[in-house]
Amino acid sequence: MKYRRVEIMVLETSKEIQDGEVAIIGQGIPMTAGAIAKRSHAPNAVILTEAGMVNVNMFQNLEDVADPGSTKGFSYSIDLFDVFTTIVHRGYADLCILGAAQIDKYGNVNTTVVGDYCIKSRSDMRLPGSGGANEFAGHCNRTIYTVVGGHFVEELDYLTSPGWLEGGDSRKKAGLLGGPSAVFSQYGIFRFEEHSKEMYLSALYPETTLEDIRKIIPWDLKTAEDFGKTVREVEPPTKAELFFMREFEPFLGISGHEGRLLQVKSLPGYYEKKEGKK
Amino acid sequence: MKYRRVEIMVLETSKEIQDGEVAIIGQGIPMTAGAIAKRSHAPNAVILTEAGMVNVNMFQNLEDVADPGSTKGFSYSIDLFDVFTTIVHRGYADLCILGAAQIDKYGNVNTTVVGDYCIKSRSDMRLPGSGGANEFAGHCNRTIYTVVGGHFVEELDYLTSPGWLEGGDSRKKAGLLGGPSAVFSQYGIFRFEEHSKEMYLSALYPETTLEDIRKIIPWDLKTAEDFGKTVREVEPPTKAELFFMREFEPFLGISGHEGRLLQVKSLPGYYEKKEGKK
Amino acid sequence: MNRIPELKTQKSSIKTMELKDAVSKFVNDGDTLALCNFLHANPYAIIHEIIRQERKDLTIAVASAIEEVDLLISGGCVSKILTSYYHRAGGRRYKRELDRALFDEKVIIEDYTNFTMCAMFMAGALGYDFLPVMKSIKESDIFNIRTFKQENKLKVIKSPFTGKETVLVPALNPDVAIVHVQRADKFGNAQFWGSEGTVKWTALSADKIIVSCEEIVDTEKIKRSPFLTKIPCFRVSAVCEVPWGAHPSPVAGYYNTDIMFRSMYFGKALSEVGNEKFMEEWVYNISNRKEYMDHYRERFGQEPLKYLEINEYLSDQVNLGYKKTYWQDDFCYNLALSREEYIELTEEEGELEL
Amino acid sequence: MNRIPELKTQKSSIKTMELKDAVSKFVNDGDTLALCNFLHANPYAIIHEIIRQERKDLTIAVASAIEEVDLLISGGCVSKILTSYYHRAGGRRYKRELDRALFDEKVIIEDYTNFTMCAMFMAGALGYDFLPVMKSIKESDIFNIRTFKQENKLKVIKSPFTGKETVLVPALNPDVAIVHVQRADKFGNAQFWGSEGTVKWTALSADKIIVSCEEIVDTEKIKRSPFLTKIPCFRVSAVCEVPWGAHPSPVAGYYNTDIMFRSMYFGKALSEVGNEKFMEEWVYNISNRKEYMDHYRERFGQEPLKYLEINEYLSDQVNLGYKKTYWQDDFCYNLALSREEYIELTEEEGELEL
Repeated sequence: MKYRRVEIMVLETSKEIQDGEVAIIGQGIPMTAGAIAKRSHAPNAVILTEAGMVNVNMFQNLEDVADPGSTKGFSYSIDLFDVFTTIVHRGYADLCILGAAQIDKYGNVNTTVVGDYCIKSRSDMRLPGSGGANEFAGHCNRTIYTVVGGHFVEELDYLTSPGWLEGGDSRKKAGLLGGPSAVFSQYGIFRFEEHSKEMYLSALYPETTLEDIRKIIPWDLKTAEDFGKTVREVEPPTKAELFFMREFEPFLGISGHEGRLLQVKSLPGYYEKKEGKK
Repeated sequence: MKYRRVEIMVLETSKEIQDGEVAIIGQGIPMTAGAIAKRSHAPNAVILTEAGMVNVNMFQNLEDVADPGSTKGFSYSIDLFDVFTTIVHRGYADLCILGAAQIDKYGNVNTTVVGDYCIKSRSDMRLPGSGGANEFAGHCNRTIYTVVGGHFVEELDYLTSPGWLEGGDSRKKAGLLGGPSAVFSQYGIFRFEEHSKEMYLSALYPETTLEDIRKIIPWDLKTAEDFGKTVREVEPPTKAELFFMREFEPFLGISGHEGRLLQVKSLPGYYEKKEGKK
Repeated sequence: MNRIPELKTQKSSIKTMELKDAVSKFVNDGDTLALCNFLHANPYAIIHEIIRQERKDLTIAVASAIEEVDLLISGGCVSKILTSYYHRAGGRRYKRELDRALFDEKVIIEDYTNFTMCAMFMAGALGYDFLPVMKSIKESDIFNIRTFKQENKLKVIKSPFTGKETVLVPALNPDVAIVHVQRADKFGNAQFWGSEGTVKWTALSADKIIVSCEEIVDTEKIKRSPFLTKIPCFRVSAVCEVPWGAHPSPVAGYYNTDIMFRSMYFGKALSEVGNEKFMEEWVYNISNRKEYMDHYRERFGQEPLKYLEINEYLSDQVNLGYKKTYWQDDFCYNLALSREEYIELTEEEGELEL
Repeated sequence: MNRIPELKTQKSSIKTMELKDAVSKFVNDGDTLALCNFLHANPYAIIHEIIRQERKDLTIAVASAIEEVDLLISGGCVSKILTSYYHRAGGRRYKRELDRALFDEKVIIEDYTNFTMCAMFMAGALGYDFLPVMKSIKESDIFNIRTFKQENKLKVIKSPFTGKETVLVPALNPDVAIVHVQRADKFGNAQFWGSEGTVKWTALSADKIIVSCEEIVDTEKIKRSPFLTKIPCFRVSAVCEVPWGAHPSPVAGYYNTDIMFRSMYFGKALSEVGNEKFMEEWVYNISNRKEYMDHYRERFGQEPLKYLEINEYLSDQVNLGYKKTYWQDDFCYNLALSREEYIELTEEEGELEL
């Protein structure tokens, strides 16, 4: 049976949520991670999205952070303002799980633009922007990143969400709480060294070598072994886990591009008729 | 058939509410005025209280501004903060109807303390305080006062709610909108001169003379005649009006003191047994 | 966009009208137009109508935009955008209207965060000049890089109480806000539930509010669920009954996201030609939402709609309650008096003679 | 009372306990104690328990106080009061505990307005140092006369965006807030309706929250009415089921104000002797709310309670809804694939081997 790297990534991410914790989940991959946690080791975790649905128990992937139909009820309905202030700013959010398009060695993240902010050339590209990420990353106790299709870079094109800034105590000096705690890529898991706050390799996925990792990291990456720990080798998922995830979000088992093509084609008689002739 | 001055006062106060207006009603007398308006000339008026019940249609007097049981539903439930900011501060409150304990010739009002603020002598007396009055008086388009058991004074012991301040354009200079528009006493109705903002007598109740009025006003009161208008003579209430009011708030037909005594005595077998023996 | 709050009121009265008339009456060229819905119940019907009526030079203010702003750009309606999120479906190969318009310098964008957008709307809704916001934005290029808002984008002061550095946003008071909700009464009391997002603060920040809704309901239903009302009647300029008014976005309790339709749009909108075809077919050649849905059914049949159906999950009924009237069978329990005793007392205590 | 927001959490878990234990565990001498309820559902049961447990030197923060603060003064619990309204029943002849305590300099009071009290709680609830407030307070003696808050009562700055004079209140973060609500689940999700008053902002401003409720209900009921939840489970320290916990104040949907009982109290509390008798009979000689209501029935019979009954006025049921699962009869409508086709595709697209 075959599986995709993103599937093991989702499973590993889910383990970051402890039982009873308040966890904010961003668009995409993080939602499935939240759902798995809630149904396995963290049944009392309070999962919420910035659109104000607090304590959701998703029976399938939310289309986006405001999708009202993927949960049978939730226990506290507030608006976006209240999520950020009364929960996050006050320090009641234990963790958030967000996506990153560019991430640097101190866990600072860009989700706004690749290239020049003013889109002066055809290669410059708008990304979605901050959404809720800036404040989540700046004020949650722990920030967890998932990197799918994003890049590890020496220098961000734009700093959307603060991580450990320049490392060391620079974040604390800026008056921000918490900070990035782990980064889940398609090849392995990264954490941050306690004092320098530099990202290091903490775990490797099955069938993956340190060399695979070095190919995607442009700086001289440290590993757990540099700090006297071992690089954990991640166990492959079980069939039951894969089955659950694919029920929850069928997209996970296939690539995003393939999925979108299938969706377009599925509008009966439309895509074929109009576009198929070209 | 006999009636009380306060009853004609309530009826006259109700006429200040125009149809379709947004009217804030304070504790006590103002509530009956609002109810009468809503059932007669202003069916589309939006009556609200600071506790956040917006568009109430009271079938009887509210015990206080937060009494949830005197209306069969209301159309918009918000909290106190939203009432003051999104409605009053933004300029959407056409009028408020409030009570006054001390009021001066420019419609500045005290509802906090009689005598010294620090209650240094037995004659100093705490009143309830501002409640919502300060901001209502400062930011509603029109402020209407009812004075029952309160006093017209040369100088307030404490300025709780701003009226026209020192008169003229002093309120405008302080950056406040609206201002006091009318004062309903047990003897007659007062309004404020357009430019000087000084209170003058606008109307007299039945069986009441200008001399009765002068007895309760410590300054040299002007009347509508000083500005080339006439002092209106208020019509007595109809029997139907009195009947409606007394159904709505039985207290109106009798004095407050008598009413409270009756209430205490009505707890079966209690007041008599314990207190009656003294 | 700050203004001194003025005495103003939109009196309580019947506000129902045709959407066409509402847009014609209340949306002007050059307006700042706020989109209230946050990825849920996006007001597509109103947006299509604004495009058909060819409004120009709009400043769009929205916390999170999906394809609705692309449509407005396609229609030539937009000159500036204030936003914090602008949906991009999947990577470098997906160029759309925003990318083309930015490259051609037809529109200019100012980036915020969802929270700071919401805080600007809220400051406007409360009648304040400014509100404090969370500090993290100061450590980002959202703070550093400014386009048309310049020094009025964000400011930093020291808290006069603690001396702590505090970031402030200015108030935003759009000329007009548009919003789609589940239901409203004819007076405009608008109810919304599901994910609340930014609906309340965005709507209440504006001078005028156009509401479209899935259904107009009796005021009695509103009075039995006052906690669902997000916009009160006296703030609303127009309320328009427009079933399916948010398609292809979801409406809690009414319909689900039309993923297929959105994917189809994303596919077409990659090319200028495809985008034009989409606009022609789904916006310009259509005159109202009923025609739009008729066209949808004709094009795709009933089958795709069946996946948009929502299962029933009814809200719990609680007792809002009301008390007994003071008078019960000619006995006033509040004073413990019979009607006769009461009348006698009023005659004793009365001061004037009728 | 400002503090830098700290990382903290009260994890989601079962929070039910006896009221006696909740007060003993979470209310300390010297605390700032916030009373959340605004003239509606006042938390009398919790207050009586605090008096019985003889807490001292409390600073009471409450937007509008009725007789509950008089009781706390009687109990010797209070040293300072922050408030904006303190109910006085009828004129000069009515002296009560507050009057005696102020005259004897046993308590000190700082006057605000309902709105500025609420804004201080809200600033605290949001994690800000301050919030702007409406300008009218500056033109009053509430601004000019200050007791224990002195220069930290209110401050005036110029808006950095417009230069306009702006009044600010500081944040208020009480040590503990007490609140009575209609219902909650065992995790502490607390629901409140009727007149909302200051419940939400007062509760959320505090470090610890003690909730008493008329009934503990199943979480499924909470999930079917999430818009009624005012305090989420992870903020609550203790939730206690206490029927009649707000008597003699009203609870929307449950019971009406006990006007007679309140009048009786006002009558007795005029004299120190009468007040002591009341405290003895209704607070000290009682050990919990059940005993209190048993005593009430014994004293007055069932008849007075009949006037407290509330008529039914049920909330309207709306569809909160949920969508179809992607997989329907082994067909994935989201991708338009049968399960077999899907499995085949995952084998093609898979990157690693199990």
